[in-house]
Amino acid sequence: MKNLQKIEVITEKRSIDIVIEMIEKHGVTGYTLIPNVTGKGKRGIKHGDDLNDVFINSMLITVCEETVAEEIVKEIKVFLQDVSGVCFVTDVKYVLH
Amino acid sequence: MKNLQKIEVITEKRSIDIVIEMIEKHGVTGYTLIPNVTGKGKRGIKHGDDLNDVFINSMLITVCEETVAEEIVKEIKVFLQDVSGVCFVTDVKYVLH
Amino acid sequence: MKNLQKIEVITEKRSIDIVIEMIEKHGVTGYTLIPNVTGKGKRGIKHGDDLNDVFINSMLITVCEETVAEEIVKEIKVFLQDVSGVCFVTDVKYVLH
Amino acid sequence: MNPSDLFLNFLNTPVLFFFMGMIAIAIRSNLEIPQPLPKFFSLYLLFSIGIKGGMELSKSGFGEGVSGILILAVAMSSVIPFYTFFILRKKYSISDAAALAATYGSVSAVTFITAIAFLQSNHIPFGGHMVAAMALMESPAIITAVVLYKLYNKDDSNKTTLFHTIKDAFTEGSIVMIIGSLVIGLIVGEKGYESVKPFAGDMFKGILCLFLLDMGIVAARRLKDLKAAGAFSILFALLVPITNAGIGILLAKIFHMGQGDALMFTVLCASASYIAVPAAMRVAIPHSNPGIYVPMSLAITFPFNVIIGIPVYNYLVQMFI
Amino acid sequence: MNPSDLFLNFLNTPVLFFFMGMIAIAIRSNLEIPQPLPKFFSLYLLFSIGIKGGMELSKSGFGEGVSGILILAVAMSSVIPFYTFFILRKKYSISDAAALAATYGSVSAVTFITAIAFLQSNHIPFGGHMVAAMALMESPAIITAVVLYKLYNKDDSNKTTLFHTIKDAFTEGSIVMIIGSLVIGLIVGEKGYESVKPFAGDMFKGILCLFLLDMGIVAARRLKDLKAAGAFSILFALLVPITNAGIGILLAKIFHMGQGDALMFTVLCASASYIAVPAAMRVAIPHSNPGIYVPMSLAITFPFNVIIGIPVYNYLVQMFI
Amino acid sequence: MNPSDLFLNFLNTPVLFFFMGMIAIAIRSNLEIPQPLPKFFSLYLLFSIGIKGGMELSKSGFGEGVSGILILAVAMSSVIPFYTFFILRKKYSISDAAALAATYGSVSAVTFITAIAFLQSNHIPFGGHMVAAMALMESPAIITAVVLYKLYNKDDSNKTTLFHTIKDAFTEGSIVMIIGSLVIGLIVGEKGYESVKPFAGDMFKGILCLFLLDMGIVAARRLKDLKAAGAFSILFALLVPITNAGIGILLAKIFHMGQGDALMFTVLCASASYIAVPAAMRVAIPHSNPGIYVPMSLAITFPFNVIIGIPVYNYLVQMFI
Ligand SMILES: Nc1ncnc2c1ncn2[C@@H]1O[C@H](COP(=O)(O)O)[C@@H](O)[C@H]1O
Ligand SMILES: Nc1ncnc2c1ncn2[C@@H]1O[C@H](COP(=O)(O)O)[C@@H](O)[C@H]1O
Ligand SMILES: Nc1ncnc2c1ncn2[C@@H]1O[C@H](COP(=O)(O)O)[C@@H](O)[C@H]1O
Ligand code: NA
Ligand code: NA
Ligand code: NA
Repeated sequence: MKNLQKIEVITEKRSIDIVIEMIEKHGVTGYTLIPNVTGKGKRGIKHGDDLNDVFINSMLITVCEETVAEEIVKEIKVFLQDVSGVCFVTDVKYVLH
Repeated sequence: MKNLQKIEVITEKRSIDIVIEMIEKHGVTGYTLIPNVTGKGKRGIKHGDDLNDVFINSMLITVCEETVAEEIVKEIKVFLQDVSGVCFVTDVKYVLH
Repeated sequence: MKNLQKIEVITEKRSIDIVIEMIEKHGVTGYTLIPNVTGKGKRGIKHGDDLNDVFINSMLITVCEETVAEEIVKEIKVFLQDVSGVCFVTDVKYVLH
Repeated sequence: MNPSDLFLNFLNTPVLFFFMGMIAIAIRSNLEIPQPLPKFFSLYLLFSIGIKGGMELSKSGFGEGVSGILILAVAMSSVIPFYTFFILRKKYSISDAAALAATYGSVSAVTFITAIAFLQSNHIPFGGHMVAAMALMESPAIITAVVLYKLYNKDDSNKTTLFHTIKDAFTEGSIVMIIGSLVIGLIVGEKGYESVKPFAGDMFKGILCLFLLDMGIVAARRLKDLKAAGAFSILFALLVPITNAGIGILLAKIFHMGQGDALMFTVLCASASYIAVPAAMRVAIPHSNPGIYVPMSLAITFPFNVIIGIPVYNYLVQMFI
Repeated sequence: MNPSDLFLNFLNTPVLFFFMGMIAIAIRSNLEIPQPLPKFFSLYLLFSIGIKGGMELSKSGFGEGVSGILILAVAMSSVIPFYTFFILRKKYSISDAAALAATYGSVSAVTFITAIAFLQSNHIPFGGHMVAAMALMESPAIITAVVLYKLYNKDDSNKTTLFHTIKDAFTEGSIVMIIGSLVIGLIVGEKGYESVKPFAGDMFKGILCLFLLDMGIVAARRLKDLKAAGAFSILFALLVPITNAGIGILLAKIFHMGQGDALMFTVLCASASYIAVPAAMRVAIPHSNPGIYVPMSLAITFPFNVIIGIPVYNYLVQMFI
Repeated sequence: MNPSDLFLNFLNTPVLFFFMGMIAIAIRSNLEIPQPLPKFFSLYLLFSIGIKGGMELSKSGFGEGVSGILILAVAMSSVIPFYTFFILRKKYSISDAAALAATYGSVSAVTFITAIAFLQSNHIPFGGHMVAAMALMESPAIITAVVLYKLYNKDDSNKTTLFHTIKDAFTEGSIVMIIGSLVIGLIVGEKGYESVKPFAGDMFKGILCLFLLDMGIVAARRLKDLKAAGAFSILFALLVPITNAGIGILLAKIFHMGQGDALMFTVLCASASYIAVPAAMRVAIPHSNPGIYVPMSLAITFPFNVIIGIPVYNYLVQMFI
């Protein structure tokens, strides 16, 4: 079985579509989205209690092969220079689909 | 300490109860459920904007011992042949409960 | 790169603020919160269908260095002796922020 | 009624909000009614028409005409899937053909509710039993379709029994909501209804506006998914409701329905399901593809009926009945 | 009032929706009012009775009778936990006995609100001060129970002080909502109330229907959790409210309350808390088990009071007062 | 109008609920209106004022005065950012100064809606075109601020074009909601409005109460975030609205507006945005810090306008116009 990686990206809800486009461009076949998460980071607290979606995050989870993951991560790195968010990569033992 | 595994199952919201039954049958003592997640996979996009719960997923997280996890995973494999969804297994360093 | 750990804490929604205080005390720079998750554990099912927030959990995710993680985990251990909840620690390969 | 009235009827307030939702998607606005409010609104609308219909039934009673209409309703929902299934088999797999047959045999509560608002605006009365007719028409099509599927798909490994499908169809939340409210309306009658009317009755049209705004948004989004569908699907999604509406008007004439009842019956025949059927198909015919039948009913048939269908059907009903 | 009226009162519209919710669970329907709407409805109902009660108080003023009733209310909530605690000690641990004592000494806002709808249907007036009585009765029982617990459980390692518990009880969202709305109703009076009445007043009974529908669903689900409870728990959950209702009627007679006030007071005495108390117990008596006291109050006492209790208590009030 | 009336106006029902929300946070209560209901309420309020404004425009028509007011509105929103930007440059970075300039040039729909409720209570009429004025004032300030930012920040690496910003500003959900409802109100006129009035009109003030309760909670929470802000920020957040209100009253006098229109115009000038602007700034000026401009507008300017501003501006309007 190929080496699999789980990428988790947390970013502002209004920017999550950019992340989705990014991973899809690399041929990722699937992802899961937790639409509303709150949090805290360098840019202060996201209460999630606003009337628009500025103070709320979304969390994207995608599992893909290591080679693809590496390319995606490169792009997300650039993306996160401008946009609020964070990205974790973990090893996955195996995946059923 | 015993070898612990984290199983994450994402499937259509209306089928998540079957997964819960499945893991409980194997004597799993606990789980956590994120009731509403959206996503994309082989069966297209789950927008989560429908009036019924057909286009929305739930995500189940459970941590259990490796031996139990293996048995559960076998069953989920069969389950996922018919039903939309995906399942990841990762190693967990340790657990407090 | 330093050794990074992902700590996931699931506890009753009304107590999650105590966990947040705990990790912030140790200088953790960020966290993500899934405000409403349901689940089952030693203390029965949390349906999430109550009129107050007694039967619902929140899930906190934070990634930090191993040394800090160890200290946090010690405190959470004490906390979980009294309060409903569970805590998982996993290795993270890398983090972009 | 003259043709200019026909045109005016496109300008119905709730339908204009449906348009507005479609335009919002067209201009890529982020406007949306946040969930679970649209879900709640759909429950509210069922509650509203259920309790009102029950109250009216408690006044009018179940006359002979009533049971005739109810039987006709069940018959139409059972029969439509037959003829559509054999047309559909030409282009689709057995599973998809069966699912589409169920879709077009069953009914759309939202189209029905929009037609109620339309009749109210035009001050045309209709019987409370039409609400019962709607509730009764949701399931027979599903059952017929599953029977057809099981007949034609001999090597079906799916272990869901027909009984299971029937049970599911009757315990679906929306069905329980409408039947429950109808029964309660019947029990409490006009006096009981009065006390809940400011909420259950007077809010109806305003909430329908916001609900249709959301439906416009959802339908427009699904329209984008439909690109791949091809001409056959689109033609089917337009011609079948028109055909069924024609049959509906004919039957209404033969069975001497009143004008209000006739329109409601026609709308039920013409409408296609996108709530009850996908829920049932997932379990009963899991290999059917909701990416085909939901966009057809939700993004083509539903807007067609709501915008053009209802006023045109009404024009025809006014002329012939 | 004769026995046939008693029967008719079971057919109150909101209570029928409560039944409908229970039936939905019994037939395994997936019907539910999606969260957070039920949470919101409960806030709305508190807002509605609070502002109306305040407005009525601004007209009637705080007469002598009013302060008498308020003192009586606080006294009942403080005293009930004593006698129940000693009965409960026979079967339960100190923590669970104390939590149950708090549960039955405190009150259920939803039962109270259902009784308001009941009085409205029967055109029986009651005073705005009864809303204040309800708000005042939530906390004393909690305080008594915590005191009892601390007395009997010498080696309690829990560091939550009694002061903390009292503070918590008064800052609980539902208490702030009702007291805040009551005060605002008092300030703005009848003129201010008029402008919000279409929402705050006229929607009351309709929203109560949907809220009780959801409560029926929740209560029926909890009923399943109750299997393990045993006969003692069930008997307790039925006999204690009946006893407390009896005491309530007696006191109402002695203190010359009007019929409306008497029923509201009786209902408060008979009802058991399942919102304020579990929230307080988590912190004050963390070793108590919500799996015991919530199902008892929510799945037995609450349905009993709403379905049978209110009409029967009212029958007795009509006979004796 | 005499000064005692001025005082009475602080006791407006919806504003008292705003207070109640702030008090709830002060006493550390867990009271809150659960999301997404506050989001929905804000959409409802825009829908409500939009459709009503459109209906009134359909009666009054677009007279000469109307286009004058609309042009004035756009001009004010475009000009305010200039003078504020140069004051703000003294203390803030270019990005934050530009974002704050947009904030104070743009408008707050909620303040506007609270002023509508205020006028209704005082039976002062105003024109439906003021709703259009509000919709038109949201975006020009954003565009001016972005232009200023691009002029002064030569090495801006941000590739978002001005066109993109303008498009975004006009497809923002709240703008589409208000303009869409306004247009529908215009089309359906008084007759169409009647049928939705029980929901779209009569619920307005009651829902505003619960919405302002939530806004009070949110504003009080943000107040805590503001500790670090310093005297300059706080003074700015108080003096700029007062100055803009003064200019507003002056212009209203010069252009012979009616008293109702004059107050609405003044409130628009004085109010600061915390919904449209943060949404736009994220993309257009991503280095600006919402932790600065949101608390200033939401926790200082908004409460100031709602509690003190509106009655005082009205007092001045009554005196001078
Ligand atoms: N160390 C962390 N662990 C988990 N989530 C984080 C962490 N740092 C930041 N986040 C999430 O990323 C979001 C944006 O971070 P930032 O851009 O640093 O404000 C925060 O609101 C959190 O939800
Ligand atoms: N590679 C993946 N990573 C994360 N989630 C996935 C992945 N593939 C599928 N999913 C999730 O599983 C759901 C069902 O997948 P499918 O049955 O393939 O449509 C999707 O809607 C996603 O939420
Ligand atoms: N093994 C487990 N895996 C995942 N989540 C768990 C597990 N055990 C407990 N939980 C979560 O922790 C919450 C509290 O657990 P407890 O205090 O044991 O009732 C549960 O409601 C679950 O959400
Ligand atoms: Na049909
Ligand atoms: Na009691
Ligand atoms: Na302004």
